Amino acid sequence: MINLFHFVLILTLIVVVISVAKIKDLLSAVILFAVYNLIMSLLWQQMRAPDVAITEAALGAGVTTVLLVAAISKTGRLEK
Amino acid sequence: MIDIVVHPNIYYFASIVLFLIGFYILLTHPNLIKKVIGLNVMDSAIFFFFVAVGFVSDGGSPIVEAGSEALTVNPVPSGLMLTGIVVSVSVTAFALAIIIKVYQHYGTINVEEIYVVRSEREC
Amino acid sequence: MLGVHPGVLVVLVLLISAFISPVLDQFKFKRFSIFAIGVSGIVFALSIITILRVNSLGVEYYHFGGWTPDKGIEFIFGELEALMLLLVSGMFFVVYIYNQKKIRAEISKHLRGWYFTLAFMLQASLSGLILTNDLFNMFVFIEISALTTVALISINENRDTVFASIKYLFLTAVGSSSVLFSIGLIYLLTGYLNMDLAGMELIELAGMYPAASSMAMLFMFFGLAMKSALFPLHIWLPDAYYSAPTISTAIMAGIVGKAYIVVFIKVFYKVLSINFFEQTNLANITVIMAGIAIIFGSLFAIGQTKIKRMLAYSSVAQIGYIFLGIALATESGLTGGILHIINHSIIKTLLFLTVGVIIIYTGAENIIDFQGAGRKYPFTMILFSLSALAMVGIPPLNGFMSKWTIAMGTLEAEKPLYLVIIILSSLLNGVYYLPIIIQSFFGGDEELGYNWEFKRLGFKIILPLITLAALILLIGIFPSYPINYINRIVFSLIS
Amino acid sequence: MKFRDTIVSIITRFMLPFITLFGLYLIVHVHLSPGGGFSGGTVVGAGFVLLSLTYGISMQERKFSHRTSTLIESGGALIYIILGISAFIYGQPFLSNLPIFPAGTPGRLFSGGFIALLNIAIGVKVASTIVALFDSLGGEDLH
Repeated sequence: MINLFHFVLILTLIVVVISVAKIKDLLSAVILFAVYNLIMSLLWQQMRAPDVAITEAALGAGVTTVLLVAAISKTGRLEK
Repeated sequence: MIDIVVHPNIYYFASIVLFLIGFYILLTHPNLIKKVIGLNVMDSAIFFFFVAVGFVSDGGSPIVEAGSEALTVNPVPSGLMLTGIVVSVSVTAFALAIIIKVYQHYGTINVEEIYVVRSEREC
Repeated sequence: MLGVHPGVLVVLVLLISAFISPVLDQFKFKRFSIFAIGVSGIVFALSIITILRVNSLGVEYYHFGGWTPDKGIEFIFGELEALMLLLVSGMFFVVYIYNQKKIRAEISKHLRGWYFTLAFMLQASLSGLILTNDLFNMFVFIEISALTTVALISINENRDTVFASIKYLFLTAVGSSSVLFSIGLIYLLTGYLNMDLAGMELIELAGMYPAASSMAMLFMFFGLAMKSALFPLHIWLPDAYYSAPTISTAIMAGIVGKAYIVVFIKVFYKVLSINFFEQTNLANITVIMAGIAIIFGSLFAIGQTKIKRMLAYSSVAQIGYIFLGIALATESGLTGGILHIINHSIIKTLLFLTVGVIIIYTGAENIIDFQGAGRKYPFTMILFSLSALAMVGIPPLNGFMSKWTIAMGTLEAEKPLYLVIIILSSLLNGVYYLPIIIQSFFGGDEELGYNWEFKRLGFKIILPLITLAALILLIGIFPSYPINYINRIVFSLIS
Repeated sequence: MKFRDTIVSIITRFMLPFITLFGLYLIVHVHLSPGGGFSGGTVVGAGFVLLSLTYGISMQERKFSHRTSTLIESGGALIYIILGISAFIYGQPFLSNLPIFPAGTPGRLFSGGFIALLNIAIGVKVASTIVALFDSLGGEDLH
């Protein structure tokens, strides 16, 4: 039997990542990607892997987002 | 709590779907930053796969209290994925650093335009 | 319980020097090239001790942290590993000696400390990659070597290098991801990360779970073929080799790709062997891909106008030879493949080093500029010709021996078509190497003065070139010792 | 330093000690609870990044210069390797736990041998790497 919460989280992940693929504004894509990483980290915490969850929240959602925003601020915001 | 009947392989299925979407982003978007995001989606899908490998549906967190013998999930895959996440972040940081350099040299981060710039210079 | 092993010390010495270099750099240390020669000399000595120890004591295992192999990381010191470790550290040693004042000038001054950090890191990861017997550890070393290789390409920042490095970075990251995915599948099936244990489990499980195990094999094949530039996945290679500084190109062409091929051999002969050779057709498909690589690499090389690009496409063809030998899986084929790893490493390094000398001293990048170079730089061009002839496969040189052994392998596997391909490709090699040699000695302006450049080069650049040329001749004239040694490796791999 | 928001700067001033403390907690309690050198080091490093985002790169330069971060980075890695090598003295393989670090009682802070020491080395390295990464990726334009 699978937990309903896991199922909802997985569905949300897929929806979020599809919208990351479709959105044209890079900054919004990056913010959505941070959301994706946070949901992923929540899912991993629910799957009893707290180590990975903390690391993903700090590195995936935190540092990656900051670095991506830094890169976007230097290169331009709209995907041509 | 509503009981829904879903096959427990949904974790593997979901990780494959996420991997493919990431690969799709990497392949189809000409923008380099979008490609980096696609790469990260692929990587985290693989980490999800590993976590799912170690997951036991009734197990607790692998934090052992003295004397307890409760069922826990397999800690090895999640331990490996710590390294995996760090590696993926360093690849991302490096890729972004090079992308900034690409922008400084070509004035664009769109792969198609970069090819145009390069072919103009060759002629 | 094993305490210290010289092979483990190789990795540790390199890691320590990699982390000391930036500290020395902060304290205005200048003599990095001497430091590098010293460190790689120590490492070379340690690898010689390793191979001697393997010869006398047989296969040894080293368990990090004292954990048992099903839990912890394991290094293996077998004959294949010791031989390849010797190759890698020897090549690095030679390249560092070659790295003299004029050559160093390609890299700007304030980056040299970092350059050696990266090179040590790369060498450490390649040595670890060869020695490790653990799948996840292998992935980590693959990633470290990929990142450091990209950094070595892009150390000189200009339009070509940033483009080449972003291309290589993306492709290599996809390759690493698929390797990791494959490792996940293997762990899911077997519950082990140790190569030996997982391989033994897979022999039974592959029949029960054909879909999962063949997926694992496919992803692993894709990732490692991407890394070692098998033909349709070679697209990163010409740009990278062309734009990188001479030293980086020599390291990449001679060493980096070879370490991935060693990993390929280890994974596909030890872990996924049953899938690769019996349950699926992938071994046959690899043979076909290698055949295409041999022909098309040579054809593309003919069309090039820049000498470094031409050498890069020639590498694509030679990697095809190695994969052909490996995937044939006959005794001669595998022997020839492993021998060709060594031979190609020596020949390609010598080619890039001699071309590097000419490019740096004269600025001649195009093939057309080499007209008359043989009269102006006779010593360098004689060495270039020697290595080019070895690459074509002229009998007394080492390239001939490995091509001959692979050709015997095609007959053993009853695939005579590939014998034709090997002969045809040797002719094509001749088509692009021989004109350069002939033009350089007999073509071009007659007025060029006779200019013996021995004194200009200096002893430290000449020594590595002479050593590599001597190796080409030695292996070519006395092939029986290396072939006997490799035969023992092949025997243990195939049985 | 073009623009300073009062709310952001005050909140940063208030939050910074807690962020750093949480990072240090994650590093030191590695053998007892989730966390470890990588994640804890990242949290500490993120604290410094926050500092330079709010108060400008010059502030961060004063507390944590590029030279310092290089030295700390290499030092952390070297400490890790030296701790691993020191097992050779006892004839044990690389990274074996030494007899001088007793296992202790499970659940207490001083247990688990030298795992905590290794993770402190990693944490220090990761924290300074994060700061160096942010600097070299051009953090100075962001604040």
